[in-house]
Amino acid sequence: MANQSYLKALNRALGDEMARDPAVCVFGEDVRSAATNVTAGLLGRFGPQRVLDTPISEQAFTGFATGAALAGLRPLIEYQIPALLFLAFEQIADQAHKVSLMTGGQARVPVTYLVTGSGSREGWAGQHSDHPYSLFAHVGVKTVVPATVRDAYGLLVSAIRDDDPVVLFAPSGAMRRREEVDFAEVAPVPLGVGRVQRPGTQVTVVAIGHLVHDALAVADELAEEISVEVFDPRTVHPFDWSGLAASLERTGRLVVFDDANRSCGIGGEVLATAAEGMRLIAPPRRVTRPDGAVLPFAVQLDRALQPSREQLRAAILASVGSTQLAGAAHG
Amino acid sequence: MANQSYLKALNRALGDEMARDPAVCVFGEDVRSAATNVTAGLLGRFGPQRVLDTPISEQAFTGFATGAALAGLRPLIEYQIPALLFLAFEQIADQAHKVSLMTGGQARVPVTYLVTGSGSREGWAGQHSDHPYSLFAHVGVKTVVPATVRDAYGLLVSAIRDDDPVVLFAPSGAMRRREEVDFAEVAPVPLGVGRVQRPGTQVTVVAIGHLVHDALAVADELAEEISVEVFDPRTVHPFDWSGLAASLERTGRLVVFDDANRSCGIGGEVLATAAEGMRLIAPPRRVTRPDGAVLPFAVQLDRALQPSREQLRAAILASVGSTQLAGAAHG
Amino acid sequence: MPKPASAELNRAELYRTVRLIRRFEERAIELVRSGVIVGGIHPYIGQEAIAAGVCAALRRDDFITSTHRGHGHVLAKGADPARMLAELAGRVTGLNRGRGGSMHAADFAVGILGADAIVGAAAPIAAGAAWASRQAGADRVTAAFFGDGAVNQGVLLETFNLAALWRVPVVFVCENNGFATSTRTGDAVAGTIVGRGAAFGIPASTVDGMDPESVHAATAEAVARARAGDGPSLLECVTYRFDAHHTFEYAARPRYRSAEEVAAARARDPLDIQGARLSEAARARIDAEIEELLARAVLFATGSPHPDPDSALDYLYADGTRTRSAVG
Amino acid sequence: MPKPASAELNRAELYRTVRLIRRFEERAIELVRSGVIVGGIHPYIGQEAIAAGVCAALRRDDFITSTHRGHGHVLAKGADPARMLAELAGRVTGLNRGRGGSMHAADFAVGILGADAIVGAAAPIAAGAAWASRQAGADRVTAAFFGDGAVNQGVLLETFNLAALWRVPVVFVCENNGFATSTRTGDAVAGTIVGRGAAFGIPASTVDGMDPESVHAATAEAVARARAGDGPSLLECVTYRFDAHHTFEYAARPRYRSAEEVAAARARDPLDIQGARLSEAARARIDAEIEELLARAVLFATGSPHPDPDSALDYLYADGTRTRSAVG
Ligand SMILES: Cc1ncc(C[n+]2csc(CCOP(=O)(O)OP(=O)(O)O)c2C)c(N)n1
Ligand SMILES: Cc1ncc(C[n+]2csc(CCOP(=O)(O)OP(=O)(O)O)c2C)c(N)n1
Ligand SMILES: [Mg+2]
Ligand SMILES: [Mg+2]
Repeated sequence: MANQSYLKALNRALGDEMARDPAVCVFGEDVRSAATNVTAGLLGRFGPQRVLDTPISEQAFTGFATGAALAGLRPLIEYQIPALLFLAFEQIADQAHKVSLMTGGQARVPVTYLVTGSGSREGWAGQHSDHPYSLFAHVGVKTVVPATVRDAYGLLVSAIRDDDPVVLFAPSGAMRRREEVDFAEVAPVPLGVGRVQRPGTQVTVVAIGHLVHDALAVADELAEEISVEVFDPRTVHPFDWSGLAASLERTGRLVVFDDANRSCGIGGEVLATAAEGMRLIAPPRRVTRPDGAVLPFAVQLDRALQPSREQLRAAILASVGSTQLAGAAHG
Repeated sequence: MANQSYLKALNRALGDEMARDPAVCVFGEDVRSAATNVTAGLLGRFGPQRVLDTPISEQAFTGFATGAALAGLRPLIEYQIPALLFLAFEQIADQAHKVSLMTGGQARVPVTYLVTGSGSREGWAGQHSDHPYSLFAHVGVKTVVPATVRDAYGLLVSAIRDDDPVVLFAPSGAMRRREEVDFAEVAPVPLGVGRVQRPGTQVTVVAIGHLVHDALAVADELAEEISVEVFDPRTVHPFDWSGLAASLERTGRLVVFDDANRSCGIGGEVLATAAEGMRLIAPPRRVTRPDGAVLPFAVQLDRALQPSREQLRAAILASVGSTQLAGAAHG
Repeated sequence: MPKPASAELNRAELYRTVRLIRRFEERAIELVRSGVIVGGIHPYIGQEAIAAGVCAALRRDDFITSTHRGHGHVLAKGADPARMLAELAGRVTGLNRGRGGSMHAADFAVGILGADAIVGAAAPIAAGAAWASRQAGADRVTAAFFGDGAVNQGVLLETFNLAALWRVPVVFVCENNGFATSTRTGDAVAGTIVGRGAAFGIPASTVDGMDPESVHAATAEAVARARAGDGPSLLECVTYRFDAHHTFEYAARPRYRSAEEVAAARARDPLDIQGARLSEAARARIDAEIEELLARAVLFATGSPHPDPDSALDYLYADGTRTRSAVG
Repeated sequence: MPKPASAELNRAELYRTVRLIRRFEERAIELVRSGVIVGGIHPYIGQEAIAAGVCAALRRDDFITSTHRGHGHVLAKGADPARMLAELAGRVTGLNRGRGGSMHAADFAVGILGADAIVGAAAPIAAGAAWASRQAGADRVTAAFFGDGAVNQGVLLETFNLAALWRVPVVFVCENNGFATSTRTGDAVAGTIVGRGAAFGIPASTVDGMDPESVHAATAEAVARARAGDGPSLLECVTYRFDAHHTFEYAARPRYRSAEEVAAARARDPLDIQGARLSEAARARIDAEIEELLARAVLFATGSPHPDPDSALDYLYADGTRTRSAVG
């Protein structure tokens, strides 16, 4: 066991998979110098034929990876900013995602799209702060958002081994996390399987990515008054609906904590699906970014538009409708 | 009053706005020859300086329109295929949409993005059949999907006059509709205001775009047994939440009919928002495309993945929980 | 430039391919008119020399990517015309099991990675497949077909840069047929098409796209260069679209070009250019053979079953992942 | 080429701008270190001659678009250094009211349409604004700044084509500072940068980006051509980034270039090149004036209020549309 960072987990998972499978290669900007550190050491270990610095041509190198996959490789592409996925959106959503069905199953596109640092980076302003995982869930691209160091390792391994395109969002808010972990003992985390990070009986908080940790902190704060279960879906598409249903069977109350724009986000999808047919004894709630939010530069404004622990706390209390609510409101 | 088509409504609205406001200009592929007929006659009336055939460069001409708007014009861009929005996604979601907030209100981007023929076009296969309006609702771009000939006219006029970027989806499924209408008497339809297309008391069907007409047909079929209200939001972002709440006050039951992928679609958003705080006496339901759907080429498969009247009928019956349900199930 | 095993055989072969494509398109248009093919097609008529000449210079294991106007490429690369026609008719026996249709035919067994409906979008895919082939130690070459309209698409120009930087064994084949739908090439392209390749250091040349043998010769050179590890080439094949942009034009009667202009272009028909190089008898033999082959293809296609609606989500995910269907 | 009203004045003005930018960046870096500026900056140090030379050839009502490394452009075009610094510090008195920050400064009052954090993305916006200005009958010119990395972005190349086709009055200013982050220009660009402009028929030339007067002269020519209706130009200004790609590098100590290489490049410093053209006294007078101006700017910025969190959604929609906030 050693104390490892989330960033190291990604770096280690990528290195382990490259060592295990010669078909795995890496494309991206500054991956040789490892500007983001995700690819640190890979050039030396695997050489320039498997670690390629690309020109600033997101559309072309994203399509290039699709072609390389059709010819038998398993490329991973690193994007330095979530907004870069917008440049490559046609190549991912309209090309890579559609190949398997439209060729009648003749071809597969095992490409991993790794976004290093999604969501707000304080001081980087609106074009560096998007959290667009729900866009990929809507079009149907497999999408994972690891919250923990272990899952960052286990999910990246599974993403690389998956035979379909997979987007992995590594939230800036999780990147600096550290855990005691021995990567050699971490099993791949299957896509589509969530995890109860904290068992509880009164309310289920579904938290996405880095917010899992804030949810756990709030659950601890409230432990005296309320028993909160924290469910981490880990994959936003395909979603672990049975895992969610099982949790709601226990609690009957739902609050989603999602650092993305409100309308048509995964938070709304979780509420909708629960409302359609899962056990709910109180109206479900969500804490998200506002509709259509653009994060302003100034730290005070940037934070004001991200879901907060206070908002989660209030939503949990309101959901449980406990007397603490009045207390919280007045005190 | 004359019998007019949906396509003519778009053509007329655009022509009327160009005549009214010299700042309005049109960019797109084959807009001079009017390949889609939306721009028929405009070159002759307004000349080549206001009707520009573009090279096949979606990213550049989308950004070009943003710049023209910053300098005082009101461009409309026609896209021949919904997937072309994916190519321009960064320029719309990350540039045009973010200008106003990020400049601290110094600038506005009055550009209209018109998609002629969204959703399935039988026989055009997976890359021509997307219905991605929910993606724009998520990022926060104003998005309208007119269902009727009148609304096609009234909403396009409002979109062009709006000071923010607006995407207008003209569904292939609505394009051939005809109505008795005198455009000179049609008032602009404000964005964000829905319309009850058919009043009812037992269940509210929220239908998007061309599906409004299928919903009305199903409501008529069921009229003997069930009183169905059909609510057409007309704008998917910003959504007319008070209009929906008012309808649910009457009916207490909700079924959404949405020709888009299920996860993180506007259908889910409507269910989520209703479940959070509107009157519901039965679990809400939705009829959508499957998760992550890609429409296959063969007509039988293409239709199989689009929401059907039969599915809507079953959902309404299930929602009302009427005895007809058993009847429908067995007969 | 490597000479074909037998010039004679090659001559007949080239004619045969041109003839096959021409008649295939004519039969397909009949099936569009009769409603067997839904959604229409983008006829390749007039451009056959390019598909024929390019693919004659490729090996069976070489790759191609195709376009919305792709029937000719797919037939020339060796796909079964009957299964191709079945695909256009949306049958389970089609190349893509009826999932792709006219704009998306793929046949990995003969190196056809697929046709793309988004202009320019297949170019990086072709380059990536070409690069990966070389990484695997194969001397396979990939040909990427696209139209004159695609040279204005950013992704294509980005791909030129990547291919040149990494000396990717890809041949970029631009079919300049004079129009992007109704827009003339000259109204959309500043500078020249070959100049866009040259700007990235890619050897680029203009070829008579109406003569199968000129196209074959130019392609053979480019292919040899790619196999030798000398990187990409760009061929601008100058041609003319004899028929509609898409069969929907038959109803629309567009005004973007005159009947005289079309008639003048038709004076140089690849079918006659190559046909004139064969004896009457040889030509007649091939024509008859193709009529029979296509007659069988039509019977095969029209006699094949339509897909089962319950299979609509098959292949959505390569690993068989099943997500939620329409009604929850 | 139009001569400036007074060469002397122009000399001093150019030096003044270079000095202003240099010292502004140095003060900004101090504020990054002290935490007043959150998120860091992309220092423009070493490239000042370009912003100074280009903007000296522009009128107040001309437009520019800028980049992630944009402080120099914004200052040279005439934005108030105090309000610029306040923007970097995220204050309500900033150019963008604290909504934009280092990578997004805009000041429409002096023709700064904004800086963009997405490489190449502002080029079509600049071209569109330039085109619209001409439609309105103005002889306004727009300058679009971008780095060497941007010439590999499809949208930039698409924009070259549009600008050339429609003879748009835009000057494309490529600052080739040798690197895109850690990637050398030569490892990312096949062919040449000027060759990419030339391919679209755009007059393109390479300029000494370390000499403000060379940059000014070349820009003046390009601007005159644009005003005369003769369309776009491309200037490749060859320069070198003296400092980090971004201040985060100070912690990372990158290995993509040697200290020797940087030292060698620093031998040609635009500050000295232009300074040597003035008398000691004139130079000292300007230096002192700028120290005082920046001291006031720092006081203004640090003394200005932070925005009210309740105003976070202000300006999201230009027409004041209010949508739902975080907790429903
Ligand atoms: C990126 C993109 N933009 C627009 C379209 C719509 N469209 C289909 S074919 C076509 C013209 C293509 O012209 P060209 O590349 O010359 O090929 P051709 O049709 O002449 O064979 C257009 C604009 C598209 N399919 N893809
Ligand atoms: C389209 C895009 N891809 C990647 C990035 C991440 N990034 C920020 S700056 C930069 C390097 C830009 O190099 P260049 O254009 O030469 O400008 P310079 O930083 O040298 O001034 C990169 C890759 C980005 N901002 N935009
Ligand atoms: Mg063409
Ligand atoms: Mg650079």
